[in-house]
Amino acid sequence: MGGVSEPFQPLLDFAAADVAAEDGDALIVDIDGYEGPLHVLLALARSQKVDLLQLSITRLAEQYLAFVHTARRARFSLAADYLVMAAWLAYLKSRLLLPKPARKGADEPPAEEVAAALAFRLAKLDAMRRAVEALKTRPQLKRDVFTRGDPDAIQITSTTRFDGDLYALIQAYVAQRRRDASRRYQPRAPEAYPLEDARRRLRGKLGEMKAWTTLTSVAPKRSPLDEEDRGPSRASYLASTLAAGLELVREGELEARQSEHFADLYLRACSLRLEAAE
Amino acid sequence: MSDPFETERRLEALLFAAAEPLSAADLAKRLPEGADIGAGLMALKSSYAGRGVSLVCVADRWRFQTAEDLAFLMTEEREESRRLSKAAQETLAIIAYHQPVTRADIESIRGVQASRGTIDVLLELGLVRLRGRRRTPGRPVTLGTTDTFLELYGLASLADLPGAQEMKALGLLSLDMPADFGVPNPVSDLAEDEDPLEPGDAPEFHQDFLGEDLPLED
Amino acid sequence: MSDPFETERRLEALLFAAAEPLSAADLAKRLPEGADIGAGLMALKSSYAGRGVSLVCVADRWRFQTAEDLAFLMTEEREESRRLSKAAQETLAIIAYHQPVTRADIESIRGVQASRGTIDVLLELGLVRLRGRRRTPGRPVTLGTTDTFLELYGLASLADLPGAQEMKALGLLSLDMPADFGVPNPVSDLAEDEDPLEPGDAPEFHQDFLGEDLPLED
Repeated sequence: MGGVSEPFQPLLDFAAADVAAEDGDALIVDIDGYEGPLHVLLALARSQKVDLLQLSITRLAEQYLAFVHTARRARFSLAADYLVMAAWLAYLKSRLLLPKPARKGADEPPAEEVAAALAFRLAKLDAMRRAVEALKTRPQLKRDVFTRGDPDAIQITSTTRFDGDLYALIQAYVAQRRRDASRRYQPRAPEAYPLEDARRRLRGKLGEMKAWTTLTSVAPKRSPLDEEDRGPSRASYLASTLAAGLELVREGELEARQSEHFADLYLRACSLRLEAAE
Repeated sequence: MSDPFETERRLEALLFAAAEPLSAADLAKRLPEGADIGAGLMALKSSYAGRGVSLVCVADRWRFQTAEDLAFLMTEEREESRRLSKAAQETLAIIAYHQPVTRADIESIRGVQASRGTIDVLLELGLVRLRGRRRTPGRPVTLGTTDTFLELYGLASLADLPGAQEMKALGLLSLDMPADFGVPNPVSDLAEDEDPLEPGDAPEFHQDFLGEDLPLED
Repeated sequence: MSDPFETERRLEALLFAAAEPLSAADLAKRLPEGADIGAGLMALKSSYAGRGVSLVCVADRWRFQTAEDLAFLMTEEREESRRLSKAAQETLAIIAYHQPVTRADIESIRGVQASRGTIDVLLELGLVRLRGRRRTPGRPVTLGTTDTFLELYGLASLADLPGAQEMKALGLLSLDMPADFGVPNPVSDLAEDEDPLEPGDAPEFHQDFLGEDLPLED
C-alpha cells in the first residue's frame, strides 16, 4: 500500500481481498461479496500493491477483463453494469496504448486524464473502505464501553436537546396518509338484493305458497357464510322480496294481504294460475 | 492476574456498568481467580471517599451512588419538550405538510377528533401558530408551523420538507399507495382563501378553534 | 461557591446520575454561578485517567463510560447490536465523512445504486438524519449523521472522525469529480431506463407537487 493509505491504517484486513484478487478463481467464487464493478476494480487495484493514484490502468483493465472472461466461462451471470465497465475499460485501454491521433477527438478528454480520474475515484472508494475499518475499531457504546447500568438511577436529562427528528415526522405523516387512504376506500356501498333475483326466486316458490305465508318467511335469510360486511342486508332481502311480490301481484300470480299498518304481510299464490300451471 | 490496582479498576468498571448491586461473590465470578475482592472493594471505597460519588454496601451488595450531601442537585428533571407524543407528532406532521390547515382538515385526514391537548401542546411548544382565518362559512382559524419548527427540524424553509419523491426513495412509500398519492407543497405565505388575523382578533382558542360546530369546508 | 474541588465533585455526581451525556450548558444550569465548568471537567477527566471508568466527550456532551481496555469483562452488559450490512457500513462512512451528502453522491462514490434497506436502515437506527436540501437543480435532500452516531462511536465531534484530516488533505473527500470525468456510472446509466417511477409520476419535485390537486377537504 502506498502513500494514500499510510497516514492511517487502523486495520489491514484487506489481505484476504488482495489474495483473492491475485487468484482469479477465488475472486469469482466471491463475486457475491462485491457490490459492483467499482468494488471489483478496487480489489484488483489493491493487488498491484502501489499507491492507488499511481495505478497502472492498462494493467487494471487487463485484470478486469480477465475477471469478466473467467466469470462468463464459469457461467456466472454478471449484471449488465459489469459488462458496461468491461467494454469501457477495453476502449480506454486501447486508447492508452495506441499512438495519439494527430487530431484529438472532438469531445473526448485525453485518455490519460480519464485514467487518472478512474484512479482517483478508486482512491476515494478506498478511503471509505478504510473509514469503515477505522470506525469498526473504535470503542463502541454497548459493545466495548458502557455507561452506568443502574436503570433506576436518578435521571438527569439534557435540556439542551430536542429531538427534531425529521425522519420520524415524515414517517408519521406517511403512516396517516396511508391510514387515510385505506379508510377512504373501505366503506363499500351496501349491496342490494337484486330485484330480478327476488322475482326469480319468488316465482320458483309459488308452488309452496298455496296457503297464506308471511313475507318474512319467504324472504331469503342471510347465510351464516356471509361475511360480516358483505352481501345484502336482511332489510334489503325483505325489501326486494316485497317489491318482487308486488310486481307478481300486479301480474296476477300472487295475492297479498295485510290486516293493519305494520302488521305481518301475507302472500299467497293465486289458485287459478296454479291449477293451470299444474 | 492479581495486581491490586488492576483488580480495583475492574471492580470499578463492573460496579459502574451493572444493572443492580453486586455481591462480592458476583464480582469474584467475573474476575480472575486469586484476585482479592475484599481488599479491592476496600481500596475502591477509599478512593471514592469524599468525592461526588461513593461506593456503598447495602445488604451485602455493592453499588455506586451519588454522595448523600449532593442529593439536592439531583432534582429529577421532567422530560418536557424532549419527545412529542405520537398524536402530537402526527398532528404536527399534518400541519406541516397541509398548512394552512383548520382543525376540521386535521380531523378529516387523521380520522380522529383532534383532542384539545394535542394542538395545545404544539402551540405551547411554539412549533405551531395560528396563521389566520379561512374565508369560508364560520371563518375557521388556520394553523401553520413556526420558525422554531424549521430550526428544530433543521429546515431552511418549508419548501425543504421532503416530498413524495424523497419519501419513496427512503422506502417510506410502498406500492399499495393510491396512484394519485401526492404530498402538498406547503407555503408560509397566506393562501388564497386565507385572511390574516386582524389586530385584536385573538381567537379565543377553546371557543373559536375547538368549537363543536366548525363546518367542514365544501 | 467556587471551590474547584467542590465544583469537581458536583460535576462528578451530576454526570454519574445522568441518563445521557450532558453538555457544559446543562451542567452550568445546575451549578452555582461563577463555577468554572471547563476547568472542573478537565480536573475530573484527569482524576479518572487510567481508572476503570473514564470521562469522555461525545457529541459535545460529557459522559462516564467504562474503560475501553476492559471491554472483555463486560460480557453480561453487552448488547447484541444489529449488525449493519457491508453496504450499510460503507454508506454510513460516506455520509459521515462527506456530509451533507445526497443519495446520488453516495451512489456515485460507491458505483452502485443504493439499494432499499441501506439508507433507510441507517435512518431507522437514528444514525443518520435528513439535513436539508442542496441548492442545485432538483434540490435533492441531503443526509448527515446524528448525535447518536457520535455517541455510538465515542466521537466528540465530526472533526474527530479517524483519518478525516488526511483524507481531506488528499482531496479524497471532495464531492466534485474532475470536470471531464467519464467513467461509466452504472447508476446513472441504468437509472434512466430502469425502474423507478410509476407512470404519471413526474420526478421533478416542484412540477410534481406545486399544482397538485390534493384536496384537503372532501
